[in-house]
Amino acid sequence: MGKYILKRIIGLVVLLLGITIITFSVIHIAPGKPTDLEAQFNPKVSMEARERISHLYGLDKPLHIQYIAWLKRFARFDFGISFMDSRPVMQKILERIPVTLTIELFSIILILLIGIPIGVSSAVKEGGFYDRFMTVFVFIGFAAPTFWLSLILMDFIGVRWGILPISGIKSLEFEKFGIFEKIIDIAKHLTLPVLVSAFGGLAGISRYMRSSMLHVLKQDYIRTARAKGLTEKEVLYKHALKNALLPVVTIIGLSVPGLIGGSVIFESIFSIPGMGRLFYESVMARDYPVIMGVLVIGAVLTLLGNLLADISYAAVDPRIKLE
Amino acid sequence: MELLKINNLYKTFKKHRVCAVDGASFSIFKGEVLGLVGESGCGKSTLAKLILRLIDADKGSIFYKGKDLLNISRNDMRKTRKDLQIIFQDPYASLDPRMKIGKVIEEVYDIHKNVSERDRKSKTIELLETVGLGETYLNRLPSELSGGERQRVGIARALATDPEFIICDEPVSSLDISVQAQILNLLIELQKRKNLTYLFISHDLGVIGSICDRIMVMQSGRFIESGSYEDIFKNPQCQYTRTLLESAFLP
Amino acid sequence: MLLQIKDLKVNYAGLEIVRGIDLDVDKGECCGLIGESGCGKTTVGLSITKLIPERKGNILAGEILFEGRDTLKLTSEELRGIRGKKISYVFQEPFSSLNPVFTIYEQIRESLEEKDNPDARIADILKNVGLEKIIGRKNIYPHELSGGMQQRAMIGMAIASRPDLLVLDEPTTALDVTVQRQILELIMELKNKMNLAIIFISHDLRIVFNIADKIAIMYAGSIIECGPKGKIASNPAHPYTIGLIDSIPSLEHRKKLFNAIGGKAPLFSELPQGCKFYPRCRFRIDKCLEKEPELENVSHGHVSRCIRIGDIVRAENRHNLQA
Amino acid sequence: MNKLTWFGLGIVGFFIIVAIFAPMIAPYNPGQIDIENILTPPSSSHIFGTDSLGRDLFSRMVYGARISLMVGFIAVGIAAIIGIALGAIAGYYGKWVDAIIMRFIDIMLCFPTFFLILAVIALLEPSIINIMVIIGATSWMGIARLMRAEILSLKERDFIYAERAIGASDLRIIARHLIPNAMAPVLVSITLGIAGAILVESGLSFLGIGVQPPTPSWGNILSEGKAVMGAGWWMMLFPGLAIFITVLGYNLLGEGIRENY
Repeated sequence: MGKYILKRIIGLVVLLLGITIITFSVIHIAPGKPTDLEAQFNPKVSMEARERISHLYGLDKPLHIQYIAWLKRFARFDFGISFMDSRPVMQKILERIPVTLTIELFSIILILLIGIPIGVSSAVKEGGFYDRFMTVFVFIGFAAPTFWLSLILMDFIGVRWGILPISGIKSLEFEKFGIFEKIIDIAKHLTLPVLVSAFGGLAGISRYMRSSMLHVLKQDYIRTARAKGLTEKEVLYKHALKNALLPVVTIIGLSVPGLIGGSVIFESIFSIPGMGRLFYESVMARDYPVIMGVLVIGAVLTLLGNLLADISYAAVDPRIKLE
Repeated sequence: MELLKINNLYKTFKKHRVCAVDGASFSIFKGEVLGLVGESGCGKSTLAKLILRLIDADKGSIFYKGKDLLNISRNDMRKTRKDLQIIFQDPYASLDPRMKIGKVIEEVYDIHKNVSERDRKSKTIELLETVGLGETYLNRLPSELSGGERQRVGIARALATDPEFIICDEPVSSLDISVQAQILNLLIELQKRKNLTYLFISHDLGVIGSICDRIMVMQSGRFIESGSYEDIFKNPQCQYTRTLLESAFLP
Repeated sequence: MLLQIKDLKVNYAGLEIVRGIDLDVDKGECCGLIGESGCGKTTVGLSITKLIPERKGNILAGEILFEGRDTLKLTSEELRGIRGKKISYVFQEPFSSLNPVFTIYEQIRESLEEKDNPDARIADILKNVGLEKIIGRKNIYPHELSGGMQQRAMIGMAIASRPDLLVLDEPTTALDVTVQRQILELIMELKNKMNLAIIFISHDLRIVFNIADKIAIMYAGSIIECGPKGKIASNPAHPYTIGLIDSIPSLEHRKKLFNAIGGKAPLFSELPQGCKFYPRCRFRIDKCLEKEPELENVSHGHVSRCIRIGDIVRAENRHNLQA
Repeated sequence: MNKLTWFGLGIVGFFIIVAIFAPMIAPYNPGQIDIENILTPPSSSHIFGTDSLGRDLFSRMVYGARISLMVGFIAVGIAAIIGIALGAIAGYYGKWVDAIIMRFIDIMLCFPTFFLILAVIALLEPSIINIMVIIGATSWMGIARLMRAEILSLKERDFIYAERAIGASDLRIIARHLIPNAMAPVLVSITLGIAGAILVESGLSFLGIGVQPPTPSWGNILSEGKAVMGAGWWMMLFPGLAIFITVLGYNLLGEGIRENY
């Protein structure tokens, strides 16, 4: 087991280095130095800001030296200072991560709780009315753009019927609430974002679960289970389900980048102070340190998601030995 | 006359950490059917691919017409491939599923330019007839053919370069017994008519016994016994060969 | 009579591929069911306890009397009382017939009729099938066993509840020659010890000639010859059987051409009129085309579906097969 | 091909025709401002109504189709070329080449794609060409992995050994036998990729960093719709619906191809 973990960690370090290299090269993607681009494009950023960028990136030195200097700072989680409010970038990001992760966590839970049963029952009742109805629902889930969905929910549920709040995560009189009301208040604010964030994933998981279940139901060991005289329930929900659930674990790991990426959209629409919104604001203001910081942290979160998925897959599937 | 001389051929697959071919040395003589028998995973198919350099050997040498096939350039090797051909076991995997049968044969002529553009079609039809198929198969896809028919296409493709030596790597193992008899008949007739030399690989001692002149018994990468039909079938030396003979249901 | 199949007709993927099968199997009798790929033999085997997947095929007509009761008319509850308890199966691919994510111990325990004190009973079964080495090891998974051992585990599962009938569908085809012999010896040993009736489905005449008491040969969805092994071996009474026997590579017949059957097996969608073997038959006459022949008596207990039984018995240079 | 697939093909075809013949279909010039009827609901003269500058929404939507489909096709074209090439090389040659390419793919897959695209756009001006190149350059990994997996499994099949045995060159084997046989699943992911690219483009334009006004794109029209939420339902309904139906079309078509291969 230890050897496997060690191998994985080495792999992670390589990936992390790769992430930093790509992030660094993204900074230098523009033909000139980021600073020249500034002046010609965005008058808002003053001469003084341009000095700060050159200082931050030591733009005069050769690229690889800049990279190593930047890497050292990155290792100490020092991403420099934000242009907008000159607060340390890391601090700004850390404030925002909990909100995004909570939304993501709840949407993953929602995706699993609803997506898996839909997929399984669609497969079991293959070709029936339920299956066809669910297939149409799934396709709508895939195709509906999250931003359009958010607007519609916002317009109807927020503006017209006023059932749920549609911006921020706390109402104005939040401080006056007791603990219990505070939780209810936050929950009400997060309902729409979680729903929207989960909608696409729900379609994906149920579609995947259905094909995984259909594939398993064609296997020989299902015929053996029936030949043994097991009840249909035992055949489906013991023998088949366990095998069909295996690949779903990896799918959760792989959907983490999509969820984080999606946060940009619904956090901006519902003005939720999360990582996505921070990223959007820093992109609009060309706040490079924050852009790079969030990019790296987003990648690191995905990395952890994948590692979690791999290890849980190995734990669940006996065929994979952690050698 | 000695057609092929193979000496201490080695091949290990890093993935399985097992020695697939562990020092194979033998000769193949012109016009004979040399049998190679052994259970699955003993390295028979690997040896077949090594001899034709379809996969690279770790070390060893294969002499054919005075040249060591392992040390000549890829281009020279491609020219000598005309004389050395192979037929595979699984009729479903040995044909490109998207290619019409006629095209399978014509591609060989296209590669070796041994038949002019004009009469490629007629030559293909003639070849398909020699293996018991016909013109109606030209535009068919492999999925429309039975196992036996697909194996005949595999044989036709091997004959397209007019080779001298053909490796038959378990050519009938995945066919029904009645189809197996048809394909064995075809192979026996072709050998006589075109004076071919076969290296015939199989796990079925009945098939080996009924078609081979000399037989080599292989176990986990090594030859443990070889000799004429009488030596192997009438007085086998090794215990493994005896167990193989007992396990086979020889009538 | 333990099992009587009467005029069984089964539709599979839209085509009638079992076209009226009659087969009797007595207690303790080993009946070989021979046929080349696609002749419908597996479907016959699966029909006995209605294991054919509903969407793929359905049983059109016929009766399957097991101990006097027609299994086709049983409720799913009663059917489960027979599956794995009175009639058990062993399939061709041991690896894919075992559930990869459940231990061997658990899969055998599932097949036990009496659920009390399973450990002793399972140890006993494992001893019976030559798996003493893994007795007591409860966490062994299928992928940790060799092909031969996996098939022994399958056989263990099949005999766990002391069945009366074992349906074996090409149980040794996927195994190496030496392992094949051991498994066949094990099957024979268990047959005698537990007085099992066996239906041995295979495409390989050589194996069945060795172990079966009675042999039925199928072609294009119906039985074309059936009788005691000795009579079929020494006095085959149907051109197809003769062709099969002549196709078996034998040592006295070295380096000579086989007396092989020409042509290829007919597609169920294009079955010819009259005798289905007509297009490939060496002894055919015009009368064969009129209607499909009935099973005629050749001698006591030996029948053949051919109108020229008398004349074809003395086919030239057909070598005899010792029983 | 079942009904759903035909339905998908129908949608895809319809929007391609709309995009090609946009000038003929659009009744007005998409940029023509008309102060008298700002934010008028759908009427006989303006079937989709007008926007906050009085421009005819239907004409802008028709020209928007051209932008969205162009971005979708070219972005996925770029992704397909990179993906197929890298995937085929990694799959066919293996060993260290495969290791490097696969590590590179793993790294690229770590980045939330939308973040990566936003970061790059922040540095370059958001012209349509840049958007297409960026979306293409950050969505090839799926196709590469699929192509690699297909090549790896095909490479071991006997018919590839047979090709070598008859003397076919590496190039002929890759071009004539490996890639064509591997194309089916890749085609599915390309079709779904177009849907994805359209969603990303409209998302960017909606956030104001995609296709810049006055050039019409469904995303930026929807963004204008958000600004007048409550006052102009048609400004929100039509662009969103167009994106939804187009993406649905490509998804259905992609599933259809997957089913019958």
